[in-house]
Amino acid sequence: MNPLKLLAQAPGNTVWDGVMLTVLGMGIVFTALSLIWFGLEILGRLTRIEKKVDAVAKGAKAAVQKAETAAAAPAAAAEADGPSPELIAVIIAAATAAVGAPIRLRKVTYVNPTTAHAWSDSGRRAIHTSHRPQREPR
Amino acid sequence: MNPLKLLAQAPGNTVWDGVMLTVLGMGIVFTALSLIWFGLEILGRLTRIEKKVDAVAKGAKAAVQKAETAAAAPAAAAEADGPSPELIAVIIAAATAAVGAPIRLRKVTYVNPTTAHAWSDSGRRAIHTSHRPQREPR
Amino acid sequence: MNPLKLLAQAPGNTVWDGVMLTVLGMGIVFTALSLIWFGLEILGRLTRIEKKVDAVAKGAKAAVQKAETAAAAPAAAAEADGPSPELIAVIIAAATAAVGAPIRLRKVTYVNPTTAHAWSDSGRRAIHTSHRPQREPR
Amino acid sequence: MESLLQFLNSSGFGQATWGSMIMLCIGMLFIWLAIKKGFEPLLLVPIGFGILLGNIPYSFKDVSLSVYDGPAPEHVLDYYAKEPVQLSTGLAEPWTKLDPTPEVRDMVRRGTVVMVNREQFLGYHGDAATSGPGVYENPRGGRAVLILLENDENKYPVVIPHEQQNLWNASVMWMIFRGIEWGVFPPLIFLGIGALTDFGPLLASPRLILLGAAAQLGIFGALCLALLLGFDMREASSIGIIGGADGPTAIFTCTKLAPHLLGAVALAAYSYMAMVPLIQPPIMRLLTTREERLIRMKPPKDVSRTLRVLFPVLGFLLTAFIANSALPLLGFLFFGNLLRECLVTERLSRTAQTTFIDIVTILLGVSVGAKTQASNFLTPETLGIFVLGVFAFGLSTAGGVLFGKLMNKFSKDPINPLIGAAGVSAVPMSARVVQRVAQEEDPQNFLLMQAMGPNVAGVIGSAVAAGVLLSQFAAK
Amino acid sequence: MESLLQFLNSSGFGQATWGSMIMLCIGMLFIWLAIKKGFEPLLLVPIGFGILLGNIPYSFKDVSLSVYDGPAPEHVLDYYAKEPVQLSTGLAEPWTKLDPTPEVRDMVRRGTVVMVNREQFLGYHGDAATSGPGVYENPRGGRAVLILLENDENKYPVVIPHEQQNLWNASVMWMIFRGIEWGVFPPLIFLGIGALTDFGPLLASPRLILLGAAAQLGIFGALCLALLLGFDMREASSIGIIGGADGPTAIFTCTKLAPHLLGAVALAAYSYMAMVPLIQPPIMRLLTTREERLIRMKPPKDVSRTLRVLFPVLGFLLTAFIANSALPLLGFLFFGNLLRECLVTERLSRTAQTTFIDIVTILLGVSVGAKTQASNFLTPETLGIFVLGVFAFGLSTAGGVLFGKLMNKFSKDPINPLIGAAGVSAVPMSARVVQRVAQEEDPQNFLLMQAMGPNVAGVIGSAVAAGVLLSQFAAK
Amino acid sequence: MESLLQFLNSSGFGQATWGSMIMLCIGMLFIWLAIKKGFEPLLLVPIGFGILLGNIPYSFKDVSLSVYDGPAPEHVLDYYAKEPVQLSTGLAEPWTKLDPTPEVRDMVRRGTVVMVNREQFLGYHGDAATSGPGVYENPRGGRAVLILLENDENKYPVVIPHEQQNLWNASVMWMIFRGIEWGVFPPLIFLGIGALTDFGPLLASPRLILLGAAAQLGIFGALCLALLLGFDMREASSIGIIGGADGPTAIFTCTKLAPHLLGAVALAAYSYMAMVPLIQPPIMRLLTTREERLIRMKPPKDVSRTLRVLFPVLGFLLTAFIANSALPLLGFLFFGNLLRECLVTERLSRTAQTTFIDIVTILLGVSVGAKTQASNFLTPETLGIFVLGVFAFGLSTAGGVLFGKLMNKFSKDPINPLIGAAGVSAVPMSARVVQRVAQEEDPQNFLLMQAMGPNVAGVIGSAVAAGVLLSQFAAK
Ligand code: NA
Ligand code: NA
Ligand code: NA
Repeated sequence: MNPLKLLAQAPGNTVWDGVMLTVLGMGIVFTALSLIWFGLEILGRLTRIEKKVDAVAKGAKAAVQKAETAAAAPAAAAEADGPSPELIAVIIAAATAAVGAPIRLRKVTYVNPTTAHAWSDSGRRAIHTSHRPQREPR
Repeated sequence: MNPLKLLAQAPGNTVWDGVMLTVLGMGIVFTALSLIWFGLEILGRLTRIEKKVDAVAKGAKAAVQKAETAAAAPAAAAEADGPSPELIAVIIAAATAAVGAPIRLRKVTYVNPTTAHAWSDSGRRAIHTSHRPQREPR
Repeated sequence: MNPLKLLAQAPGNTVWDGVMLTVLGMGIVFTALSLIWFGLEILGRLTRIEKKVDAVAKGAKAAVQKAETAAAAPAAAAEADGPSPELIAVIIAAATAAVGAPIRLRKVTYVNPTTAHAWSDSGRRAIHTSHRPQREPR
Repeated sequence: MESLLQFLNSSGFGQATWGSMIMLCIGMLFIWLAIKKGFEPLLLVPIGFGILLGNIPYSFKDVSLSVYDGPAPEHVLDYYAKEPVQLSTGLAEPWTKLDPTPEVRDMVRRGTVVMVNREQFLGYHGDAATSGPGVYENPRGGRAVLILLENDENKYPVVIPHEQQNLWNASVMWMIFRGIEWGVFPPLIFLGIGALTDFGPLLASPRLILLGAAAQLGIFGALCLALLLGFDMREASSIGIIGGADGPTAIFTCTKLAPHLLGAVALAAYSYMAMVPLIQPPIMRLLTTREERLIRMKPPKDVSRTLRVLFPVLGFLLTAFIANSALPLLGFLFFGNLLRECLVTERLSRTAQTTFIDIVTILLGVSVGAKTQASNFLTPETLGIFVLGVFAFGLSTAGGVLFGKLMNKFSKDPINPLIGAAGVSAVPMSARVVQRVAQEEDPQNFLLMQAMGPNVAGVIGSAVAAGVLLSQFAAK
Repeated sequence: MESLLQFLNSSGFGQATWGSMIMLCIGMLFIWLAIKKGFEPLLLVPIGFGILLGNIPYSFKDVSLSVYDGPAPEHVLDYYAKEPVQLSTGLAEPWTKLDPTPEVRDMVRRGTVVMVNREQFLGYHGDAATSGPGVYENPRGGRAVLILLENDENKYPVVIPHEQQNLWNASVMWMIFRGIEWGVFPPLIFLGIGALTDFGPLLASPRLILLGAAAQLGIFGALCLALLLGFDMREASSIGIIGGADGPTAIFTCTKLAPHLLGAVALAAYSYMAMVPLIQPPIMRLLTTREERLIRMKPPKDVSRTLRVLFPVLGFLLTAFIANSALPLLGFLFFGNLLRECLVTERLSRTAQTTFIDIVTILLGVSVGAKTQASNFLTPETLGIFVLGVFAFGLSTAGGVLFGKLMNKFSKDPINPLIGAAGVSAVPMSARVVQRVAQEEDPQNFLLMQAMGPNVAGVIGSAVAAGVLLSQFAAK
Repeated sequence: MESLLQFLNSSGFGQATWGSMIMLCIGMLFIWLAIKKGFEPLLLVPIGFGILLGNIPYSFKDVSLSVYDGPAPEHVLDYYAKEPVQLSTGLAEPWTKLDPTPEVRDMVRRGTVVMVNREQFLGYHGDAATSGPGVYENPRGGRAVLILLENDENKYPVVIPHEQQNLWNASVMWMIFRGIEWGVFPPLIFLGIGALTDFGPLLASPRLILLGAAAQLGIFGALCLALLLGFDMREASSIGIIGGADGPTAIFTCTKLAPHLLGAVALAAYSYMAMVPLIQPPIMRLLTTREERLIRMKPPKDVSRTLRVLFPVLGFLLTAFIANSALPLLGFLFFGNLLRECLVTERLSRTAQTTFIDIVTILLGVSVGAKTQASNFLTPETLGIFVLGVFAFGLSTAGGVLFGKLMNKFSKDPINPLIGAAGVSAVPMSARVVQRVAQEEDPQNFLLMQAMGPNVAGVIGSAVAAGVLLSQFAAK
């Protein structure tokens, strides 16, 4: 009933069928992933617009809060000042170890801690990094 | 065979059947929970009697131990003295936060730590408190 | 088809069959466990030979490294010096508690931490020690 | 290029219907409610995603994806001859029901007899209904239905292809749904809930357990109302159980009594549990006087360890004796609680209340969601279920509060009737609602612990009520 | 009111029998032993609660609750005509056994043929036995039995209603019991045990593994004694395996050989494992001289990592070659140990030894308990099993100690025969018993680590012995 | 003593064949690779031990041990009369295929008809092939095969004994293998992978998702090459999917299309994923110029929380609409990711990415390994699969790199074509390979985060490709 099934049921499956399937298959994979790409672009723009609206609203709020929470400012200020040199040194060392090659740090972006998921990342690493052929036997 | 099944199999199930079922159902629910109530009252009395007997036995033991462990007394004494004012302040603050409304502390009961299960309580909270419509989106 | 199945299907299963089965069964258990024993003896010798070869290789390496890492030596030396008296006291206390009888410490062997699995041991203890008839009710 | 178009035609884009598109929107709505509004996210995120999983349009003939794509039990199958067939018992007319003999079942394989699922209906919107009895195939690749003359409703039983009865062709979702259809997941969830629940407040004031009984009134009230609205007895029971304010109990009961309503009942139950702070307060205020709301209660006593250990055994024996049919629920609830309270099975209790309940929750949620279908969810019945559900919650609240007033009349120690509202269960949300309503009048009134007693009693109460309903209407 | 009484009559209160009441007390007894006396609580709390779950009286005809309420395999079913029936092969007399042809099976549905479970018996206490062959229905709603003239025992096969063969009607407990009946739970428990077990002490002194072989003597000794007492070969094997002092092995073996004894065998095995400190010391003292008990042994050597990793592979290959039938047990035991020792699968090992084993333990315990029934537990056989079980433990202890004496005679390095007692397994309880008995004589004698070798060897030894028994008597 | 010898004869020692011995060595080889060489130990240790479990020689007639010892689905069974039999439709000649009527199936029980599994082959090495049609029994206790004259290959369908269709006789490994054969384990693994995967880098540069599409070229290229080598369409598809560099996808696809190749395909997929650092760099260097490898890319932007939550829903809907047949994989992948990103189901996400995935990994690994058999693994086909697998990996890498070059041509912001190699998935190994190759040229070039985008896109891409293959060739 599905007309494409005929392909599979045809008596002489040859390499030509394979080539046809390659065209079909790569086409569908590209179609699917392109759709996600477009979807993400649209969503990205929508959320950026939303963000700006939020930012305006937050700006007003923040102005009110600023007066109230002046005491809490120094810590936040320190954070906004950018990373300290010691922190940068530590990051470079850690990244070098993880990648296994020398690294020069170009930019430090503070990641939102709610998105960092350190715990699950380490779990993920344990699963995914289990294939290091260069790992030394113990 | 179960005569009550006839109710379900009768051709004209009407609201009257529903009312009958309500009487039967609420009757059984009340019967079951009343039985638990009576059972708990009886058990409660039995365990209180047992406790008194235990207490007498322990009293004797304790007298012997008291002499031996006089050094350990101060800590226990502090516990028996009741909560310190700082502790009360902390409890009120925490309880207010949990309930979401101002609280005045009326009594502090020391809970047996073996019954407190802090770990599972927090898990339970995570499961049960997942429905807070007033929760702010992040 | 399996000739031994006949034993089970024979009409008059008597104690004699049981005795035969005992001989067969104990024979097979001893055979299986003896094979493991022999296997372990052979493996043990092989790994000991391997170890010696390794040791020679490591010896050479170590000589090179020694010069480089002289600073790290004191800690290692302390470890090689054997356990401190305090450590021995702690071990005896813990072992006595675990076994439930007085113990005199005869030898302290440093266990390779990668083989110690403290975590799983405690889990294992929780599973296996659940049968202590002398355990006091709480 | 033509191939690609053909492929897309047999894919979701070609198979999409308005119904499935609306279902996808509903799935996203519940995910949004769960994430943004905090509606029971642990259940509604999986259920919402399950709705997406279950309503992606696909070609039923080519692949097995939905929870419906797997063997149906023999007892729901009917057999009809498509043409006159010669049986050993004589000649059978076409479109008459045949006896399920081995001979007839073998004819399904040969194609002369058609097999339908008597309990799975699809609405039919078209003109084929007028063309006499026969199998009507949805031209867009959907499932075929059987149309018989005597059936003048707009619902027709679904035709089961021979291959669908082959377990090896069943879909992954069908496999996972076994845990619900065969009743295993809800008791396992209750195992975890038992291990998570502290029955201490109940043990401290045993008489308050009766409030947990009174607050089951909504179950039966909504049942009666549902009968009035034209639902049959089994459907009405499934709808009433929403008033128990207890997800696993509702899912367990509805699966046995009216599986076609499962999605709507589960969604209503969890949504209203999340909305308890909106539903209960007005009713509580309406039914109590200010004086009653101001009543302060004695703080609960301490509970001995012995009583805590004895309670799950005692509670199980008494309730299971009376409400046999709820044994799987009550048994695992009290078993979990025993594991928790006996203190010598700490590791089992911890696993039951963390990993085990999490795993089962994921699988239960996603398969409950996947059970929803446009044909059984986008119906007036679903609207009725949501209306009846809120009525049931309200009536349960009223039952608890009114019984609280009654108990207060006859009790030596005063009882604040507000705590009756906590008897609906929805642990611990409704106990907090009680606390908040009481503090509106008197900020120093501290009822949370006293309300936890009826609150956990309500879990037992609704399981017993479910047992009554199951014993009456669950055909073996 | 009348309805309420009728409901209660069909509930547990109406269906209660003396047998089920006694079973409930036995369940509570084991829960008490587990909690108050510390008898293997991780197993006996679930098993004890399972006994409660499985013995709540209910009306078998109306609801499906017990582990018995589900499809029985075709190979245990017998068919008898209730009346003279015309088959394609001729006329069949009533109450003669019929061939299980499709035709005959279809007659069960029509009610002219009765289907009985050849391996599920119910004792019958009444006068119907004299009234000739036929189906006897328990007036209190219990299961019906078939009475045939030639069967002059007091046990009758149980009649299986047609609906019970419908998987969709199976009870939750039947579903969970699949893990035991189909042999999956015990290997999964062994996976966790393998991941929890440190075979280091065994690897340090490989020759001590023989003590773990000698201490399986009780398995076969009790088997012979059971034959003497009139048990049949498969029952005797199931009883003997108690002497292996290993719960999962006993449950796995007994399920395959004599499932009707499962409850008694599991309870005996776990109870006696808890009572090892009472059972073993007198035997150990009786069979050894003071000089032998004073023997000090060299401390075990350190074991290389390579050997630890090679051992599970080697041990698996050698034992699985010899004892094929124990492959599921041995395979998962050594697989778990490899996950533990290879150090590169740490997260799998941790899950196997915590959450996974906990989940399976909960389900295994509760369903083993629920398998007990008054009709197969409150029997003289159960008494015999408990007597034979303690004999098996004692004889295994004796076997280990005596072989220890023998090894000591021929060994260069002295061997304290007491450590033979640890070969029964019951890890690590019996190794501690060895330590304690040795220290009674010489407080400075430290045998715990040396005893752990035979102790873990005993786990392998009893699995191999189980393999022998299964290969002999487990019908395929 | 004679008994002991007989026992040993029916044990593994008596039943051993060269084939099984070689399989055991292969199992040990993979365990060694996993432990000593760090080849995907979380999968290859279980698979390797599974090979040991599945290839211990045993007497097939006496015990049920392997994944093959359990019911086969009705649709793969063929029936042949052993002698002339009288059917209701007439007399049937011996060794002609019979219709699977109830009558014929009943004759299997009586022994006049033989039942064979059309899809399970055993090579036959002997002289019986010349002796005309009939059942040939392996004298060493192995499985019997049916020899028909028209079949002139060296492969014969396996005879299924009547008892094997009895679920109660199925082996433990057969039970566990249900999770794979019925397609449940791979989606559950994907649930955990979804909860473990951070799609942030992909969301930061959505256009790079196309590299994850281009790097599926190897799937189809290897498919074509496999067709050239004489594999049939379904086998070729199963081999091609190795190029997806994604274990669960390969296992899910191969199980549905060519289950007899499962062991080889899974081993090839995981081995090559471990060998990505050896396979990819030469191809990457060959296809790029030094200038291209020196290209630096802008660091990825921050991604909003809203986008992270919306992505799994959007991604699921779009891909599932197009690639229906991959819905179980894609559904659980995105479901797991939603649990992770929505932040309100933290406990479900944590369980999915730890305990749950661990449990399923253990069971999946060991049963995939146990599926290998000398008769279907020690074949020229397996050699072909390993050769085609490395070709598929290489071609996928080339596809990604070449498409990266193309994108770089048309892109405003420069794209380093090396990151195309990360599109094969093998998360996160291939992204690291990209980083390393880029730094060979320019130690300050930091491409890891940019490569993670195509890397996770490759997981989605290969699942979609699997959906295409399944929709074409998976018979319902
Ligand atoms: Na309730
Ligand atoms: Na043992
Ligand atoms: Na891929």
